[in-house]
Amino acid sequence: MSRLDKYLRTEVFPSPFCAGCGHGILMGAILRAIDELSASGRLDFSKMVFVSGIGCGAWIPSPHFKGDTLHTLHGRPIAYATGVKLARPELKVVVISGDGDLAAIGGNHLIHAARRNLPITTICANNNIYGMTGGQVSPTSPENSLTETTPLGNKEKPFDLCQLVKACGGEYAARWTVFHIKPLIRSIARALTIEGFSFLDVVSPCVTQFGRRNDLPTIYDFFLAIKEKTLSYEKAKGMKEEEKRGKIIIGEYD
Amino acid sequence: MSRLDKYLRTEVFPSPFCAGCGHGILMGAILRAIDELSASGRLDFSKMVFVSGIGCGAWIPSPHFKGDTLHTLHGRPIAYATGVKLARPELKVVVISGDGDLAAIGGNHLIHAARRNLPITTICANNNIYGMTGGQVSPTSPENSLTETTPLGNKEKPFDLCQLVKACGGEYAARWTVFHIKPLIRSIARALTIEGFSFLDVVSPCVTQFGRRNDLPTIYDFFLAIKEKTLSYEKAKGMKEEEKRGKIIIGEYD
Amino acid sequence: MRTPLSGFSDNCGREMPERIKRSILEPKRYFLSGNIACAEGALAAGCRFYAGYPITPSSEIMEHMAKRLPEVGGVFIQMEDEIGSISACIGASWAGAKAMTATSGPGFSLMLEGIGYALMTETPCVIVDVQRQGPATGQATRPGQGDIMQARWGAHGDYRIIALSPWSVQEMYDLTISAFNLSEKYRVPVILLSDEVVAHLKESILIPEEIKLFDRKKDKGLPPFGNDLVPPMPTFGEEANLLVTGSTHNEWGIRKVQDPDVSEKLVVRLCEKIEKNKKEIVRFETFFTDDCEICLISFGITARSAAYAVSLLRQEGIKAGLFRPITIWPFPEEDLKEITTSAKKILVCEMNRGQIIEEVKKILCNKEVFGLFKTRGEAIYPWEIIEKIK
Amino acid sequence: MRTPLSGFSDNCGREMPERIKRSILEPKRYFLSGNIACAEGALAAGCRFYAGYPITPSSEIMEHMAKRLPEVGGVFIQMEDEIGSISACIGASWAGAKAMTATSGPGFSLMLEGIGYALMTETPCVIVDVQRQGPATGQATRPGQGDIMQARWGAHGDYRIIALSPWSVQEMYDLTISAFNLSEKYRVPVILLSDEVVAHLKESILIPEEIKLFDRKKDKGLPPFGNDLVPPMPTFGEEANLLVTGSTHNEWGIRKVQDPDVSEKLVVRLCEKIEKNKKEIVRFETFFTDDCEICLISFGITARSAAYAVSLLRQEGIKAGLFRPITIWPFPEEDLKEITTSAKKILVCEMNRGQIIEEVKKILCNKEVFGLFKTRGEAIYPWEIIEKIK
Amino acid sequence: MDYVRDKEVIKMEGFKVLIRKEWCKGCFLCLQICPKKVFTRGEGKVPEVKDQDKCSGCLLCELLCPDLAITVEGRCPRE
Amino acid sequence: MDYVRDKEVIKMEGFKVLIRKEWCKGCFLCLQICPKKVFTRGEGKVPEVKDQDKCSGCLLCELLCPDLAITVEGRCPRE
Amino acid sequence: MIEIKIIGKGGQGIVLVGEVLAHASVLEGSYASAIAGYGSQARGGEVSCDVIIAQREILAPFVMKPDYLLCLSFDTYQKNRSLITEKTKVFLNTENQEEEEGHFLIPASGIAQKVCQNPQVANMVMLGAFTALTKIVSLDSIMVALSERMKGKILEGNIRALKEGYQRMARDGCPEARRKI
Amino acid sequence: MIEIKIIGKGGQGIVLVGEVLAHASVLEGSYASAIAGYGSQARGGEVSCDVIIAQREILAPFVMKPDYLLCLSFDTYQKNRSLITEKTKVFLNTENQEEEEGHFLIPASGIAQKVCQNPQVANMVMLGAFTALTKIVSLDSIMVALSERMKGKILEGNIRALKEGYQRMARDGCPEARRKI
Ligand SMILES: Cc1ncc(C[n+]2csc(CCOP(=O)(O)OP(=O)(O)O)c2C)c(N)n1
Ligand SMILES: Cc1ncc(C[n+]2csc(CCOP(=O)(O)OP(=O)(O)O)c2C)c(N)n1
Ligand code: SF4
Ligand code: SF4
Ligand code: SF4
Ligand code: SF4
Ligand code: SF4
Ligand code: SF4
Ligand SMILES: [Mg+2]
Ligand SMILES: [Mg+2]
Repeated sequence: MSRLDKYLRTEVFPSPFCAGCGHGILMGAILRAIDELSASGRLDFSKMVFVSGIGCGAWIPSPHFKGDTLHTLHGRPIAYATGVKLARPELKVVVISGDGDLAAIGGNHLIHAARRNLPITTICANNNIYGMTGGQVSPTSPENSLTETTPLGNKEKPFDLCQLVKACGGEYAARWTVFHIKPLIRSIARALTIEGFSFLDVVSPCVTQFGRRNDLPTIYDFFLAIKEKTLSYEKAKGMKEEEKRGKIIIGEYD
Repeated sequence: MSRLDKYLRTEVFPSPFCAGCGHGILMGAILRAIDELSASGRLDFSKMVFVSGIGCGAWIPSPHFKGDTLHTLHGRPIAYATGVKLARPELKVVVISGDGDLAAIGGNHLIHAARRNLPITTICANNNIYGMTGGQVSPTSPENSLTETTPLGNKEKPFDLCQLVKACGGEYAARWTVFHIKPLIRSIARALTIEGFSFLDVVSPCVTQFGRRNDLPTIYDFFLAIKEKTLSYEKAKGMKEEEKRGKIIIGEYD
Repeated sequence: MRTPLSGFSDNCGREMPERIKRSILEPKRYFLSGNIACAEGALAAGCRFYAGYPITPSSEIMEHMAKRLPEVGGVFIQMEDEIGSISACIGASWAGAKAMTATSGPGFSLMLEGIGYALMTETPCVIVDVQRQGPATGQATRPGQGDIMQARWGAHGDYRIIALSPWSVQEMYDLTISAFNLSEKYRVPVILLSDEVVAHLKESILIPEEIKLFDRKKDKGLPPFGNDLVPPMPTFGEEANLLVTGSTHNEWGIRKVQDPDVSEKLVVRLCEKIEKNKKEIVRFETFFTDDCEICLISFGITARSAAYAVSLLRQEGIKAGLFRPITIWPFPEEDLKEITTSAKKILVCEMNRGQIIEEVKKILCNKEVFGLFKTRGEAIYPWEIIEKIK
Repeated sequence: MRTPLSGFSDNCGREMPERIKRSILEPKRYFLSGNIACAEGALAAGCRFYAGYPITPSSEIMEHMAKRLPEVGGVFIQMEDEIGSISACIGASWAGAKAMTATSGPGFSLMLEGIGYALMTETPCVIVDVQRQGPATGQATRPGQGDIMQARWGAHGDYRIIALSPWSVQEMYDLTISAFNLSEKYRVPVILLSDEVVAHLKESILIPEEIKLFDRKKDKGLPPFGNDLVPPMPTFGEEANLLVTGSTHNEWGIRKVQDPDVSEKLVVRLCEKIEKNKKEIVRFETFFTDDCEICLISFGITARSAAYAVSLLRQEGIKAGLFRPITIWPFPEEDLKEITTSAKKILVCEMNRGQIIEEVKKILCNKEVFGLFKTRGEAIYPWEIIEKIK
Repeated sequence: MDYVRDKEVIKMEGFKVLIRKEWCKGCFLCLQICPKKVFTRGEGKVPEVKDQDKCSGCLLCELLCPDLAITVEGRCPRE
Repeated sequence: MDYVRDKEVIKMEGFKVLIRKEWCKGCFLCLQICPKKVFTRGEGKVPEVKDQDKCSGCLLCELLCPDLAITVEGRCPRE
Repeated sequence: MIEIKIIGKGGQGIVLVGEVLAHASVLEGSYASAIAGYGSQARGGEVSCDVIIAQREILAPFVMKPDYLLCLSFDTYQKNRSLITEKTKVFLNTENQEEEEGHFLIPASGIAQKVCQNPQVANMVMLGAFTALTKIVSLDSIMVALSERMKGKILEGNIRALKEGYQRMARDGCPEARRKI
Repeated sequence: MIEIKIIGKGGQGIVLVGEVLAHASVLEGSYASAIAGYGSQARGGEVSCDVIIAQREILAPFVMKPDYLLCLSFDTYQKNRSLITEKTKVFLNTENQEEEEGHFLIPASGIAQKVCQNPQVANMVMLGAFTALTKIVSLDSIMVALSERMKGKILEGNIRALKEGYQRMARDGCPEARRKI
């Protein structure tokens, strides 16, 4: 029925995500970008491999995508993807996983893949928290946010993952929220056609674990809040650290 | 006899380093910076802990420094240092280890310590190779350099570790070669007095494993070659990627 | 420390008391989950440093520590991964803190190199492994007892370790305290091998008025890595000029990686400090073993099903008994041999495909040893044991 | 494949031949080190992917692969660590390549979670552990045999694994090929448990004209994770819509983490595919065991000292024999039992503090089993064995 | 399908908004964000299409539905 | 000691350059970099101090010796 | 020793009932254990809670032969009939189910919906009714246990439902119950 | 089976001698093994190489009772006298040591220094002399084995020293040798 059914194992739906989980929106965005590229013959879904780690975000491709999926260990999808890509360079390898997976335990593989400019696309389903394990702080949790392991608010600064990837030499890095759906799809499509390492940091609301603790109980609350929090990369360039604090910088990094 | 004897376990000398190893120069530079700060009462050697990983660089403090040293596992010194520092914040914790240790296997701890702006000083004894294990490529090996695992020349791009640390939010990052001995000592002393995460990337020749394979058989050959290769951070700022390629950018990053 | 179950004879009195301390929690009966009891036990034992990484089914320990440690002046940090967590704990231990981390199978696998380092450097610390069903990611929310042998053999090289197996919420509290005491006493990482059932089970638990604590000897001037079986362990920042290394080292911590004698001496001592103190360390519990014809051997939550099964079998006149190792490592070898003299059959019940049975077969090789294994991600229930026996 | 030592009866013929391939190296006698022979064996077996991280005493394997793989159209990558290395190998294996990594104790400890994943996902790959003296960093350049039990039990959860122990340069070549064959045949990671001595020893080695190779079945359309004991394994990019996961899964790879039946079925099958094929897998060698009164049990380099000791003891009229497991895991249990019927005493020689002896005690519990252990970072020499016996 | 290049879309009448109820989890984002107020809360746990005629074919609901439960038919493909 | 603030150094005569021979590994960097050519290769495997009088007290040899084997005495401390 | 099993579907607050019950009896000096069980489907799957209350330490915390079976949903009740033995007293959340011999039919969902305007609190109505009918623990203890788990409006709503269930049974007896305790 | 042990100090090329010797005998159809041993001190410590040459597969590659003991340094020789049995033939790199009954005193360092102008190649002089005196392998095989390990100038220098050692002994016999083979 849906336009995306051809890419889906429809039998496993509805997805296991909570009602209003942003990861579902991202799932759609990824498939739409693929659909668009396929339509113009720039991509062949059957020659794609989707690699993910452990976490809610890692469930986006596995088992939902009706293609080759490799659901690996927590933190390791990029390392597995490295093996897949090097052994079969003709395959398009896409890593889809959470912020905890890619930036906490998996941070080393991320920076090394970026340094090598490994020709894979990595999509971080970034909900600023550990969703699956019950809402602990992640390295992208905003300062002062409440989580299960920061009962008094997060005192650490979050990563700017796009900046990190660029600093390592990654070819392409961009950030969008799932609500910036059209630029997001466009950006994913661009990332998928890049020759080197391409990275997308996609802010994706976790209503259950992040929202519940931070006064954002529904996806619509995020929708309203995030609009105010975003700042375009171009604008942010000229701004001071202080001004950018707590803001979500969206756009393609250079 | 030497001015530094009070900081040394003189009984373990001569050091196990090869003749002409840059790590020995760095060892002296670190102790001189400490000596200078101690002289002015800004540091107390007996309240310092030196943490290192595995590698030739990791041997700089252990067992040579007559103080508390924690010679840990390969790649992990920063994580151990995190525990030491948090448990006893009054101690000055200094990590000294190699490029392979800190940037290859230990890369994740490095970026997370920088992100947390953990108040420790990390000194990377960067010889652009795995010295101890016999000359394999490291994530800081220059492009095209010959190593035991890149018999046709290194095809990967090296990290700019200072840029990486800054991109993560580390407070202070600077690079020098061991031949820039005076600014190096000054910079180490500065790093040791910084409140947040301070990082020094110190280019230190490995004559045996890097030099032998890359036409730099003695430390003096490095001395001559490095002088030409360095570029000040200020100058580099305005330059294009192409121009900076293969250059060693020295100075304090901002 | 625990209220002994009636009908049980246990040897829990073997603890080495040193310092009597008042409990942190008001002494009374509580209704807590195993994970919370474990965290409270750690606090009571003097744990003031926790570094960890979330993983089901252990996360509540960490979350409780995140809340409670700042309240008692301790330090909590969520590290970037489990390798970082065990590393930070070892660092904190040398800085003088009693340190703990908790995890489950996948994280435990990642910690093994670090645990080996703690063994080699004789660093006290407590690692809780709340076992879930493996291998790999397996059934993340469901119980298993598949890391028993891993706790003994998981790190490379030779060593002996201490691992305790709690079977109740009360023991999650009590044995966490014991784990710290044993760790401090023998300068060895101690593993609390729990499982998802005991961790999430909620039960009545008695917080006692006082608990017995043991703190490491900190004497300076003596070699910190020899000559005593368990040498003293000074702390960083106190002018002991400590040399701590995971390389083969002499009694002062100087690396000696080419010297066969130094290596032999060190590795042998690391093993002997546990082996020679085995009698002091080993704990177990027996239940109707005096005259038993069939002796069950089980531990953790499975042992409770076994105990219940035994009590029901006895009602039917079947002479069943239960031997429950509390220290899984070192395994109470001699005691088992002695206690099972009357038994003809031995049934080992465990939530895995046969791990402790390997140990039992070695010890009781002349008896008929058989196993009840289950890797369904469910506890072994009393009726399953009864069925197996009948 | 190997020239049997005269006086030895061995059961090496049990290999499952499938494809006969000409050697890559010109067939003749060479003088090589064990590490180089291992790398060449891998190439001969069809290995076309190597991901690794340097560590003494295994690095030469990696260095040789770095040089040779590009020559034969393969891929070499030095990863950021050992976790990355095993991960990349597993990824490459699903992309259709025969993949290998080599390491030593510390790296092996780090790989355990990944090895567990390979077990759970039934991914063929070969892991070489060139053992050095542990624990921890230990004596990095000196030999040990301390990772024997780790290879069996090191990852969390339940599984069965295959581990081979080469005792010569020739076997570093031959058994590397066997490791790939077994790995492909049973869809299981296979561990080559070498040691520093065999790795760095240089010896004459015969590269044969032809070798026998086994390649995984790649059939599409059948469930890749059931119902056969060893299901077929299609490759990425070939429209098999593969679902590979380390979570508990059904025969199509669909995650089923709450279903006890699925879990039981999967874990049992993972164990049974090794257990039920044990006869096919197990390999060992005997030396004067027919009438021996004292039977030595040893493996790897230590077994060579033992064999020599036996030959000298025989000259003195002492009825000694040697049983050498070539597959350490699964351990040749039944064969050992059979072969040692005449022996009264059993001496287990190993470069550790007693690991395989645990297995032997279980199997031969009615015999007098004693051990010669050494953790000096030196090989056990023939004269030490002779001395122990006398 | 071209999901993003809005300008190329040929405006049509009569869009059909379909909800796959078995997939919908009732987050009500569609209802909250539809610029044309096409959805209503309905009786059950999932929204209902009320004013289909008002639909402008902006696709927002389809693109943002976290459960891939909405299809807007009649939206003109690019080619 | 102030190793780096050159300007504050009070120029002195009669520096004494000492090599701790047991620590020196004979890399000869000192010899190669000494601006005043104070060192000579000598007979053995380690350099020797030839023209001590020429020494300017620049400390380069001491600071760069990879084996902490050189001490230049007479260099005036800051305080 | 009293064995109680509470069963129902995900989202019905099964585990809460069990834990509060066990906790309340601990407050009254008993030993008690509560252990949750989750069925195969994550979504809307079966949830159960085994509660054991005893005067000495509890061996296995698993309910083998329940003395009391509380069923929050009829579906799960039907799937779990095998649990029922002669001694089992069944409390069924239902209004218009066919009569079952010897069962207590508690209109918990109905009361929650109609009286409390909140279908979510049917579990509390059930718990209240169970407390009133069995008197295993006092309502006060239940309320203390409950108040350690929630606060504010939510607590109030739960207590209201609890009392509603309790008082109905205490006052009217259980009209739907076919058997007295 | 011939057991040969070569001993000396780090940097003297002990292992090279052993490996070349073993390799050469493999080239001639024998079985051979060579295994390096390093003593306690990394720097200037003792180095040894055990070589076994046989006509069938070699059991233990460790030299127990050497048939030949090649000593590149007098120090290590003195420390390792216990290795010498009645059957052991000792080749000692020395010129002016006191005479030892039954030893071959080869002035390898002297020849390396004086004739080859390179003290580094004393090991090759020794190997050449050993080859000439024992004829266990041919000089040609030694040269082939050597040429697989090095090339260019270094190879030339080594071969020169090898030949020098070989020819001296082949031509003059071993003047310092107190015993003929
Ligand atoms: C080695 C290991 N450590 C910890 C875990 C537990 N774990 C599972 S998912 C997860 C975090 C998930 O967070 P994220 O990657 O941000 O994904 P999300 O669920 O938020 O989408 C953790 C810590 C694990 N499975 N393996
Ligand atoms: C887990 C682990 N992997 C690998 C090694 C082997 N190892 C020891 S030192 C080293 C690299 C050293 O390189 P670097 O850190 O750059 O120090 P250097 O010797 O160059 O100063 C490696 C790979 C180890 N000890 N532990
Ligand atoms: S827990 Fe958060 S991330 Fe996970 S499915 Fe629910 S809303 Fe999504
Ligand atoms: S190998 Fe390189 S880094 Fe190591 S001591 Fe020698 S020169 Fe220094
Ligand atoms: S957005 Fe999708 S899941 Fe949410 S209510 Fe609308 S149709 Fe249902
Ligand atoms: S397409 Fe746009 S207007 Fe039509 S229902 Fe969806 S959101 Fe509303
Ligand atoms: S620089 Fe130092 S080590 Fe090098 S030759 Fe001079 S004194 Fe010796
Ligand atoms: S101090 Fe300067 S001038 Fe004097 S010897 Fe050293 S390098 Fe030469
Ligand atoms: Mg997340
Ligand atoms: Mg290095």
